[in-house]
Amino acid sequence: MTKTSFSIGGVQFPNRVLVASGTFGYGDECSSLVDVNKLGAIITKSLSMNPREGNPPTRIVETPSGMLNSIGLANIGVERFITEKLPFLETIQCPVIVNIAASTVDEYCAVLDVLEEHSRFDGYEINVSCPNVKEGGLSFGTDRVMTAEITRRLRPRTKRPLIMKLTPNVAFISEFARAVEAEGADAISAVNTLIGMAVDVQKRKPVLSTVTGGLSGPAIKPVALAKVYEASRAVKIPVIGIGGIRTATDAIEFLMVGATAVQVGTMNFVDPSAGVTIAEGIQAFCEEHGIPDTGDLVGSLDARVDSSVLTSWL
Amino acid sequence: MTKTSFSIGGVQFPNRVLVASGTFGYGDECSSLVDVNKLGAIITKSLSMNPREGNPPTRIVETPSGMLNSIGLANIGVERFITEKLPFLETIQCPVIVNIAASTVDEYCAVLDVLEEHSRFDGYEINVSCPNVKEGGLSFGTDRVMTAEITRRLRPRTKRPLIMKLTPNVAFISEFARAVEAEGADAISAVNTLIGMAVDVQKRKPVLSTVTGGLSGPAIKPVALAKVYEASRAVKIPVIGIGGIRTATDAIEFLMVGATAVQVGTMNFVDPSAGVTIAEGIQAFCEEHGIPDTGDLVGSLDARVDSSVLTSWL
Amino acid sequence: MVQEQSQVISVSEVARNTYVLRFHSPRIARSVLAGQFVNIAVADDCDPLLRRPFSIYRAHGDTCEIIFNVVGKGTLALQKKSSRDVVNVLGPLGTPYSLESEGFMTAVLVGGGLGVAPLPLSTLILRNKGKELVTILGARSSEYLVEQHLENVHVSTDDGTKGMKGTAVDLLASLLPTQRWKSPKIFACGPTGMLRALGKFAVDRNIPCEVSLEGPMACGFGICQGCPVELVDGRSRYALMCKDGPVFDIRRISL
Amino acid sequence: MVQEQSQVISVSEVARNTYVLRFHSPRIARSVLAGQFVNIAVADDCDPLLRRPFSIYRAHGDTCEIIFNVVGKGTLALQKKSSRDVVNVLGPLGTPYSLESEGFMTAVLVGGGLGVAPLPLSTLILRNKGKELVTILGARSSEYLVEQHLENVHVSTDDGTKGMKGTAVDLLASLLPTQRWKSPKIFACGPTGMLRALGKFAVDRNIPCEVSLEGPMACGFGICQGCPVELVDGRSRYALMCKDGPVFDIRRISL
Ligand SMILES: Cc1cc2nc3c(=O)[nH]c(=O)nc-3n(C[C@H](O)[C@H](O)[C@H](O)COP(=O)(O)OP(=O)(O)OC[C@H]3O[C@@H](n4cnc5c(N)ncnc54)[C@H](O)[C@@H]3O)c2cc1C
Ligand SMILES: Cc1cc2nc3c(=O)[nH]c(=O)nc-3n(C[C@H](O)[C@H](O)[C@H](O)COP(=O)(O)OP(=O)(O)OC[C@H]3O[C@@H](n4cnc5c(N)ncnc54)[C@H](O)[C@@H]3O)c2cc1C
Ligand SMILES: Cc1cc2nc3c(=O)[nH]c(=O)nc-3n(C[C@H](O)[C@H](O)[C@H](O)COP(=O)(O)O)c2cc1C
Ligand SMILES: Cc1cc2nc3c(=O)[nH]c(=O)nc-3n(C[C@H](O)[C@H](O)[C@H](O)COP(=O)(O)O)c2cc1C
Ligand code: FES
Ligand code: FES
Repeated sequence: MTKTSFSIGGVQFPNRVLVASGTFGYGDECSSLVDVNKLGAIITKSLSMNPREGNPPTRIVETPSGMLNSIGLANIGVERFITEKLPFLETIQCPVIVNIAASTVDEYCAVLDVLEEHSRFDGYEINVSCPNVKEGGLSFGTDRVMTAEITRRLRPRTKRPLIMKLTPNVAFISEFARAVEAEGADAISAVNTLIGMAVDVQKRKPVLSTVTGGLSGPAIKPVALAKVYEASRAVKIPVIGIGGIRTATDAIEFLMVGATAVQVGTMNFVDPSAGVTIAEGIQAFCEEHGIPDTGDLVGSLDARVDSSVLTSWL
Repeated sequence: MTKTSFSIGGVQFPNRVLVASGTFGYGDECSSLVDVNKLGAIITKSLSMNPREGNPPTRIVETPSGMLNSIGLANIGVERFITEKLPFLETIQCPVIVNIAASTVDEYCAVLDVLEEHSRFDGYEINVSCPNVKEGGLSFGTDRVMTAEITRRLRPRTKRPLIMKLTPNVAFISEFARAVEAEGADAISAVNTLIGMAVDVQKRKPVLSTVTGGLSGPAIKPVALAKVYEASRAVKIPVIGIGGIRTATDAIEFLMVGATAVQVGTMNFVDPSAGVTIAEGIQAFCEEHGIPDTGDLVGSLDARVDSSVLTSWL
Repeated sequence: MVQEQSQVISVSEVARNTYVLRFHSPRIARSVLAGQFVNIAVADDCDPLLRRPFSIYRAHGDTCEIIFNVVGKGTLALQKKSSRDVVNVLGPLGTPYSLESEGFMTAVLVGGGLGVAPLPLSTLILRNKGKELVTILGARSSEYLVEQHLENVHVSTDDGTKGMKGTAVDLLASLLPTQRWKSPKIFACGPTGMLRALGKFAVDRNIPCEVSLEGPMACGFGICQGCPVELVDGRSRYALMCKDGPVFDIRRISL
Repeated sequence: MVQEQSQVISVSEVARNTYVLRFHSPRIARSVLAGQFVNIAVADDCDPLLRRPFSIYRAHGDTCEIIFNVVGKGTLALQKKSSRDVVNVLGPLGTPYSLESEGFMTAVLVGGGLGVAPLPLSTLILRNKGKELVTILGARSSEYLVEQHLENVHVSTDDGTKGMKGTAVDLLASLLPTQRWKSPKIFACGPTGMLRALGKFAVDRNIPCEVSLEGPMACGFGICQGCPVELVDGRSRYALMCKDGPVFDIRRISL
């Protein structure tokens, strides 16, 4: 029997396949279709202090092997989350990571403080791909100083695992990984969506009401894999790999390049039980190859690092 | 009859669909399959001073709706290009842009100087996604100062159009666009490939010999479109849109967000006549919509810019 | 809501560019309500990636039917299916028409184009309930009309090749004064433009009206937040088309 | 090299998981040489994106045949084609076997697994040239063997279910001493491991040997530079598998 569990910051996870924020609701919506207790963890939709209505339609558009979204972080706010969703979450066994979004550093802190009062939550994932209202709306996540600052401010407020979720929309994600590690983050999630766009040529308009949106799905897997490889070689804390994971093989690719665990996002929309199927597939791969612990896959890639294209010609 | 021609830096192009560097050889290889004179221009494979053998196998791998490559800029070098390829290029009518790659700023200049001696070439596209050997192999293209420096050094050496080809692997491509505009570039090509990776889980090795490679094809179209939108709003010089263009509709999307012309890359491998088909498709779209000049499409997007996701929530 | 690996039984052309796909899906067939939809995985690979939503056209015994036009790559893939294929179906999804309500005696079913899709299932239920039934169909031209499994059908076509020349709303407007419908309620499905016109017509005359909407969806069951429908008032600014809809009371929404 | 929209004629299973796809492609059928290949667009959409290369198995009149195993999504898509479909075919591509050379009298055709693919076309040409012919096939087990359209066939299987138990190279090694082949030359196709073993065998015994290689390709006709084959000496370090190959003299390359 393969060992599938692992821990981050003292919290034990039953397996290495988590469901990504914004792609599994608050955990209750899919419970009739999938046994959520077979997931490594549920990561909730990003929560802000107050409820957010989200962006006007159109919010999603399909692209080749992917999709763009501009949900606008529609969420019920942390208070309603506690009253409406916590009761369900109390009935399940799998770990729950709450994802936090905010438009000021103070708001990140305030949301976390509310959540700290409840023992059910196993950790926090911080979505830094949010507009920093004090800086004219530029994303926190593309600014290394701000990303570090959020980590620094949150760190002393909780003993639970603090997972910083990085954006891929930067030249060198390793710089951001090092910055949050230095401020005491327990782990890194990588990556959030890539900025992308689609046009309706008949209407001569952007398809999304917000012009640009976030690209996710299998299309981005190669990019995400390269970012996770880069990030995990830069830091000692665990990196959770995200981006386009559709099959167990995809997930194993992420583990091999250095991810301690993975998250399944967009594929939940296509198959709400994708996460469970992938967790089982990783286990089957290990059994087939005589690997006693899924952790043995982590960082097991045999790569001559010096020949990376970062120092080569395309 | 729709007007399809346009000009950049005084050079006239018969239509707005060019074939991208590295995806159409030196122009002669496809001439039995496609009437190259129906293309807006041929952009050659990147040429360096000396011939380059390229990277060891494996150099390519397919990904969902895309491919990764790590060719290593295999090319015959500028001298053999002149002796072996110029004779064919003299026999065709369509404009020829020579793409230049180098590992030092001096090498860029040297290659351009050789090409300047020949009247057949209509302009230069500069591939800055090359390792800067003086800086330990970091790509010129992710360093704004180096990108500007290459432009500054090349500008006085030629009166022909100087087109700087930018990499998408940066946080804000607009900064790079402004930098090369300030140094006198005639145009910008955007984008080159996204850094990506693939793993062979059975062998536990990267598929590509260089670990990471460049992602291209329809998968990247949304990202490329967003980058072209960002770049073309930042500068006054023309931007040539590249990335995942497969159909005339894709090309029109790029024109609408602000591209003056487009390049077709990966799709040449699937259909060597893709460029011609797309050029004809753009013309048909214009005729159908009563648009007298394909140039009327350029930047014709009706977008409320302030609501871009750059200042919103994903 | 269940996910079923459904054996395709047949794909048949029932009108111009209009196909009925019949599949074996016992759990969905037995629980589906009129106006609900299924979300179907059309490809094995990554393109097209997302499922495609279709109203349930008919359900009998263990089988379901959808009706569709080929408009893009997903519907093209469905049209190419044969009895050798299996499709993964998620459903039944969404909020149905409130056909069970006591608040009306005559159901006026209005279908524009493929908006006919949810009407046969509605007809079956309404007939069992003993309601009066009027069906009003609009189509581009006669060759696109699908009139099967309906009752008391009135037809309009844009080009006048069959029935009244005009839209379904025009036809409704011309019928209304001549007919003696006892406490009517409209149940409609069709393109947004038609629903907008119909909604205005119904609200102006104070006729209750439920419409089934269409629009882009990623998940189809409420987890992606990708399908907002603007509400005219109420606590929230948006409802979700897939979960709170696709059927809405016309007075609740802004089209 | 031409690009043809080719009508599929049939797809038939000829051995376990082994299919022959026959298509109408007059210009390719008339010009193809043994060892050349075609590059076939398998999907309409973007996944799989690239064409798939296949050796020409047979060509007669206006039709061509390829033979393939279903190993992934591209070959699965091909297996599902029927006579209702059209596929876009680019070919003939690559450098063929030099069957026309005067430098040998006996052609020893060696096919490992689906390496049998280029052999029937080779057989036809060699027969017309009046060469002696020996064919040596290796397969995992008897059910995977494809022996049609060949001459003087000797068989080996990994599991011994037919012919000699062992590999095609083992079989060749056991046959060589017992047969009196006049100035033989080997023409082989098969998995890289087999070709490596065969190459060593041939070079050790000074028997000329040409092998047809397989590997990832993007374009298939020399513009992407994606298919390097390492050369043992010569001016360049690499040749292109698609253009300079897929057939190489075993002494030129390092496998
Ligand atoms: C709740 C619901 C029920 C539906 N029921 C039916 C039905 O019973 N029969 C039927 O034929 N169709 C129905 N549709 C629409 C159907 O889902 C789309 O036609 C289908 O998804 C198109 O897929 P495609 O891949 O063929 O087209 P694509 O390649 O995705 O798109 C082709 C064209 O269709 C448009 N389009 C795509 N999706 C939609 C959509 N959801 N709504 C409107 N336009 C769209 C695109 O903008 C594009 O112009 C329903 C949609 C919803 C949301
Ligand atoms: C010149 C040439 C001639 C060929 N002739 C034939 C032929 O006659 N009959 C035949 O069955 N196959 C032939 N092949 C191999 C054939 O092209 C591949 O089997 C096919 O591309 C696999 O596509 P897929 O989408 O089904 O598999 P994928 O989903 O792409 O891959 C499935 C598995 O096959 C492996 N694979 C993919 N492509 C290749 C390749 N080109 N070579 C080796 N392994 C590969 C992958 O690594 C993976 O493990 C030939 C290849 C070349 C280069
Ligand atoms: C519709 C949608 C909504 C998302 N919402 C959030 C969110 O609220 N917070 C967050 O951190 N990430 C969000 N994401 C990003 C995903 O968690 C994930 O990082 C990204 O989609 C890449 O993974 P994937 O390719 O597997 O989807 C969202 C993604 C999608 C597609
Ligand atoms: C196999 C391959 C080789 C390439 N070689 C070059 C090159 O030599 N120089 C260059 O500037 N870009 C090169 N590119 C990048 C393309 O010109 C183009 O910018 C990129 O592929 C994105 O466009 P696409 O998605 O249409 O392919 C290459 C791309 C591919 C796929
Ligand atoms: S389609 Fe996902 S919430 Fe409605
Ligand atoms: S496959 Fe493109 S050069 Fe050989």
